Amino acid sequence: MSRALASPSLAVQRGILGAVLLIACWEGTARGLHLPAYVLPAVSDILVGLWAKRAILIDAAGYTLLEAFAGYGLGCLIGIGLAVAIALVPALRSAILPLATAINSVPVVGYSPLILLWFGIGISSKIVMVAMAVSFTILLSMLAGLDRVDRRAVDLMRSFGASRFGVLWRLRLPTALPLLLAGMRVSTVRSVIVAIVTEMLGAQGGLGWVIYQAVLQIDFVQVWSAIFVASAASLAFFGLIGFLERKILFWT
Amino acid sequence: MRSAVVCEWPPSLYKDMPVQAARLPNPGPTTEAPQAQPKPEPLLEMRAVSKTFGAVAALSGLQANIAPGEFVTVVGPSGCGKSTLFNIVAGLEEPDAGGILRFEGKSCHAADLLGRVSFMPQRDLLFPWRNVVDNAILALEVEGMPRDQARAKALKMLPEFGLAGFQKQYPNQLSGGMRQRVALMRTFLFERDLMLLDEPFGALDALTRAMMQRWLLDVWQKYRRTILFITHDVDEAIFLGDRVLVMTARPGSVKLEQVVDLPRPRKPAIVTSPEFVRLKRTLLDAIEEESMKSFQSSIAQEKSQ
Amino acid sequence: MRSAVVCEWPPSLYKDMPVQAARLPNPGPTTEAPQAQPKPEPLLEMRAVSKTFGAVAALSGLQANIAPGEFVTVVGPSGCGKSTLFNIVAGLEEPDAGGILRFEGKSCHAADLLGRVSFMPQRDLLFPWRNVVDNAILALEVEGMPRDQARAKALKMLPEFGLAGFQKQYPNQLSGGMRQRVALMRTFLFERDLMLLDEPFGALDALTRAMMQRWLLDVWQKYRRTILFITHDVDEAIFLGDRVLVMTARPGSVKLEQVVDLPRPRKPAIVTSPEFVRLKRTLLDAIEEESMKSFQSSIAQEKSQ
Amino acid sequence: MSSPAATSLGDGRAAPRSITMPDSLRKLIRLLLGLAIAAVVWEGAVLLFGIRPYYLPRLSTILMAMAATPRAYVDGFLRTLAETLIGFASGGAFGVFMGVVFFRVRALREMIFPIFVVSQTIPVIAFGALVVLWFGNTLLAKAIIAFYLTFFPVTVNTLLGLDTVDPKQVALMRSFGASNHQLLLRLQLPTALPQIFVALRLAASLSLVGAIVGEWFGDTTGLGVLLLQAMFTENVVAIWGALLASALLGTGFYAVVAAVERRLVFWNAEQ
Amino acid sequence: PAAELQKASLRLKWLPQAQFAGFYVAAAKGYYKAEGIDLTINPGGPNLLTENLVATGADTFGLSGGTDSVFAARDKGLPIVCIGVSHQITPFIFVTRKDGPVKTIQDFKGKTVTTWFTGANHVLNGMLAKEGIKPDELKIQPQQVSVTPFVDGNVDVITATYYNEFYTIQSRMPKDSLKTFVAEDYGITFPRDTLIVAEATAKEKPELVKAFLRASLKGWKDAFSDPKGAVDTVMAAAPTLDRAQQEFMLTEVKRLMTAGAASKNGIFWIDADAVKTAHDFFLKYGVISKPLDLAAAYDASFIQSIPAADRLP
Ligand SMILES: Nc1ncnc2c1ncn2[C@@H]1O[C@H](COP(=O)(O)OP(=O)(O)OP(=O)(O)O)[C@@H](O)[C@H]1O
Ligand SMILES: Nc1ncnc2c1ncn2[C@@H]1O[C@H](COP(=O)(O)OP(=O)(O)OP(=O)(O)O)[C@@H](O)[C@H]1O
Ligand SMILES: [Mg+2]
Ligand SMILES: [Mg+2]
Repeated sequence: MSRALASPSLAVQRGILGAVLLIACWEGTARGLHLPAYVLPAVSDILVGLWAKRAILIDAAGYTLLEAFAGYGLGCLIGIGLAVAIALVPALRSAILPLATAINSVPVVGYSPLILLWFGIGISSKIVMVAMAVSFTILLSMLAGLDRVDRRAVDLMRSFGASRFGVLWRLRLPTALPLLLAGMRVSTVRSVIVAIVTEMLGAQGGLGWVIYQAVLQIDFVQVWSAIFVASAASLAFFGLIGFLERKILFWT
Repeated sequence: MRSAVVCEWPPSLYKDMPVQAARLPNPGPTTEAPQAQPKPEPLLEMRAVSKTFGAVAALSGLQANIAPGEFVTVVGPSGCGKSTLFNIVAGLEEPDAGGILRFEGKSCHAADLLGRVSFMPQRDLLFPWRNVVDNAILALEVEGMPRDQARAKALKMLPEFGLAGFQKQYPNQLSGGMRQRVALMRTFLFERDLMLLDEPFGALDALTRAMMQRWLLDVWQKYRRTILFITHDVDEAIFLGDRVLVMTARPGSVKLEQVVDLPRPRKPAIVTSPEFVRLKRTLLDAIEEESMKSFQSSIAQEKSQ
Repeated sequence: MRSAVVCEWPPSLYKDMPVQAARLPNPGPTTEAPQAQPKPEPLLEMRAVSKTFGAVAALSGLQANIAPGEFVTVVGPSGCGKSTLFNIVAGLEEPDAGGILRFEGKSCHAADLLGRVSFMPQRDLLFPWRNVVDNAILALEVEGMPRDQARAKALKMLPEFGLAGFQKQYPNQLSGGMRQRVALMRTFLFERDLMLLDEPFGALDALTRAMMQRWLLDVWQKYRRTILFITHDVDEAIFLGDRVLVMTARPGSVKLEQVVDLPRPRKPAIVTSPEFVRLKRTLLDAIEEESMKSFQSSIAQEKSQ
Repeated sequence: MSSPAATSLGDGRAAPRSITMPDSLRKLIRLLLGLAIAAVVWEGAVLLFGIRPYYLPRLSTILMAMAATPRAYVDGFLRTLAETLIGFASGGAFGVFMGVVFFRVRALREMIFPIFVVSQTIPVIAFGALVVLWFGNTLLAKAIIAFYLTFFPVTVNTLLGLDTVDPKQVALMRSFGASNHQLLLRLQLPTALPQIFVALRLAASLSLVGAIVGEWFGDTTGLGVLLLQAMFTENVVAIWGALLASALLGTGFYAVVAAVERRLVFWNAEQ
Repeated sequence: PAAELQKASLRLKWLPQAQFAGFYVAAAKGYYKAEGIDLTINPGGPNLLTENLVATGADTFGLSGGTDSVFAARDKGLPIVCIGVSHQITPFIFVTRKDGPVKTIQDFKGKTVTTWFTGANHVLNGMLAKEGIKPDELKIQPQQVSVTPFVDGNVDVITATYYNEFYTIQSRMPKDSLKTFVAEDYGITFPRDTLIVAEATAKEKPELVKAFLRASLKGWKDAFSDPKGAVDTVMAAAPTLDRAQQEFMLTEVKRLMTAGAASKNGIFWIDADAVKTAHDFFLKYGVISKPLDLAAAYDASFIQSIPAADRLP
């Protein structure tokens, strides 16, 4: 994905052209057919609305991103922790993996009723939901990364007299990094979306909450403004992790 | 600095002149021509070493002695257990019960050898996230030497390995031959009396390979470590070795021990000398007999799958 | 059936006896010893062929003729443009303006050669989702031959390629040597007068490689296609070729054309014969001169990066 | 090749022909045994630790509740399954198609692909209401949401897979005189197939998410409806019932896709 | 004959439950068909707005939030008309513990009160205003899907509907341990569960609207006279519901639908006074931006056209 995005300037120009065409079509349809706001507001109206409500939207985006970051961090810790535990104690694999797979086979949104009932509509339920959504992806990509290690490289380290931990630290963790970071990058967008979806089912703030309220107040310009902000926040988060990935993985 | 390096490397490959031992202090044992002197006590002794993986017998009753400072090359058909032998000597696998392993005169388990021989696997196995120096000092780090000290030590050795000025490069910026030299340097820095090199040049093209062979002899002649060297290439085995061990088809044991009585230092042109060709003939005959066996048994096996 | 195949393959590699042409009908031209007869009009003629990639001149003023039924081997330092030459002859790249290409007596563009020569790249490039037979008939399918017909044709050829009974296997179930034979069979089935083999045995270990060489000679002697064969290995070049072309360092052109006047069929032991060793010496000298050039220029380049 | 691999739910990634009957039977038995153990642990833990039914009801209670109204669960299951399948099939097909188009036409790829990326950052639920507005309360509306979640990973992976085609293999095919069409069918798509299936496995889960979320926008039947209803009547037993049903659907669908993958992408198994 | 049936849909405000029993009964018994309507009942859901779906023509009829949401929709220019009001009195109550610190509404000050921001908040604000309390004097929080925080004592006052949450609370706490605050005791009534149609429908298809009302009335009357049968009908649509809860719900809904003006004028009666009071209140507190034409927003002509005998429960 990042490779497709990071292309030379002609590609960027075409990308901008595509975006402009899309916006023009949208604006043209909305204005030309005189669509009411509750069907599809014009982009220009949305941008105006966005600017007018920027304070609220920025607050809400901050709230949602806080949930997403916290849940994302927690999910990464859990996923990495479990993967490392499995790497150090292989017997854990047959205990953890089937359980994790079973839990993951239910779509995350399916858990939202339970999580909301258990953790309330405050920030903690969002964090738990995001962590659940993220941790499994991270666990799998980290495990795949750790398992990808070349047996012969492990033997080489052992022949130098390295311990299991030494092999993990000097060899397996760096080997796992590319896959781990790819998993982390993919999880960013997911974490924001899960936070928003959970907010819509019950929350005290955040973009999902703003969208929910705006729907009830029949303010569709605000609904779309919030969607725009959510999309921008996801892209920024995605870009941030992608940037870190390129910094860390200088050797690939 | 930089252009100087280009002249320095390769130092004497094409000049066919003897290596000047005075150029650097020689830290290894100083035996000048081990095969000419009365044999000292073997550094490594193996007797009746066997190894079975499930139904597959990889080694069976292997016997061999390696003298200190000796350069022994091992050839044999594919799958005859050469790598298995190395894994045992490196301490990575235990031989089957009954096998006797003696290192530096003392009987020992294979696991006791972990960390006591320096082992270089077939592929270079450089870590892409470590630059040249940090790859070279990997073994020192595992031993617990502080990084600064290890780096300083490695930096001093770079020019000899044709890597001066490359210390900050990452493996993906190096050519195949250079990567192999970094891997060799990593093995040399892990200063153990016995070095195991498992087809170190197997992945190189024939010409780079020839250059690396001559350079290895050059370095070895200076440090005089004991080397056990696996190869598929008979020319390589003769060109490098004091002695060539030919292994039988699987289950592997030593079929033939051929002393290579060619004078050192050896010039590249030696490969067309009559003595070389005579040795090659002997070895080829032995190998072909064995590889024919293993080839037919592998076909029979593939068919029966 | 199955055990019979084990005996049939390899048919005569170690028996050092002439190939019995009577064993199978011979579909190729029947010239018995092309180098002994007066040379016919060349099948392929190249004159002043150059190729530049941006700033890199890969080939420069290359000139060569290939006679029908001839087995020509090409050696040269890495990166000298051997593969580029093949890409041009296979029709995949156009040479720079000014180069002259004549095929079967007619001047042509490189693109005209697409589908007219059978090309085998360095790696076997088998498609993992096709079994042995379906891989072998790939070119026939592209040509539009119905599958059944193509398969029937391929099945008949399997035993000769040492693949009888393996038609249903997938590439990941084959050894390196077998994969290479499937790739060769695919090339043979694409019946064109000129075959281009780009280091077909480069990825094989030395012993398997030796066996494949002898087997290839065997097959070639039966079908007598014209072969242009790239290799890094001088022994291979002499053992196989009627003529060896030594290329210069980049930009590549022909440095030396060495006729190999060893009698055919050639026995494995020939590699230690005095004439062979003499040819090898000549070629090694020429190659070393060139590879030294390209080696130094590549080091200079690496340093300047 | 003879024995159908579809019977095995285990993780055996071996080529289909190596799966013998007793092997798959053993896997099935192991699976059932695992499930039985999990059930006993669940039931036992609730009883032993006295977990409040509000947090975790006994498994038997849940199963009994499900058995009391089997039609609701069966109908919901089938309806959600239908939406999932339609979304998955259309998303998968569209995804592969767009992947090929983007691969062939670089300009289109550069113009539209970024928009695809951005579109995936929009939470579905935010415009679910719009989908109902535009497509009504139909099966189609839910399938469209499932489609929306599904196509993108497939496009990305198709593109990735097509990009990994070895130029040497392309050169080989061209040297045989192959046309673009032959190149695509005989080389490029087969090469991309393993990557495509990685995405399809992901898409199997995502299309189920899409179907369930889609049902939150005013529907009468479906597992999503059951979940929502249970949530707002605080019926924890019913929540677990719906969860178990969707777990069954999710795992089953995933297993089927994985089994098809093992059959079709057999060559990738041992690499 | 089927060919003459007119297709139409009713969008509910939530998922199937006894709150909508009358519509399900009418459909099940074929009352809509008898009136020439082929009616589809579409449930609602979170994040779905009935006003929106009716205004765009996605649905013909809607049972929407209440007077407050009708005002808001009209204020935003959505072309919808209310043709009947279901709950004549406020369905929300505020619940606290009898033995807790809250004895009167004045005690709300400084306490944690949870409520929904989907209409119930207006009721709370109205009650506070009548007592001269400013909203910022207490801790008002969005209310969870669950009543657990209240049961566990983490919340002092919780909002409930008579027919749903109040039941859940009662099932988890001793019945006589609760104290409730009712809006009507403070002189406030916010009628809820409004039946709406698009302006175009009201204008172009008045007969359809009347037919719909007639059939719905019959359904509701049947539901009230045979509650068990009505719950059966609802549970056929949503089998996983809890029967006892649904029966309780229907009892409460009956009380809400037949209270106030409806006791004299019948089900779905539009109480112009109550609407006016609510309108003035929303205007005062800025929920709507400008005075609305109430006659246009609430068209009682359809319900009035039906004979009183058919309307009375
Ligand atoms: N860990 C193992 N488990 C099972 N079989 C093994 C294992 N290691 C090696 N073998 C088998 O033992 C035999 C010898 O293998 P080994 O790698 O030592 O051969 P080799 O001589 O190094 O071959 P090559 O020249 O191809 O590198 C082979 O048949 C191999 O399949
Ligand atoms: N498509 C291309 N674009 C740019 N440079 C190219 C291209 N193809 C080849 N080259 C360059 O042309 C030179 C010759 O390449 P070529 O592959 O023909 O060498 P070669 O003799 O086959 O080498 P080797 O023995 O390593 O296979 C190299 O420097 C290579 O980098
Ligand atoms: Mg080996
Ligand atoms: Mg090449």
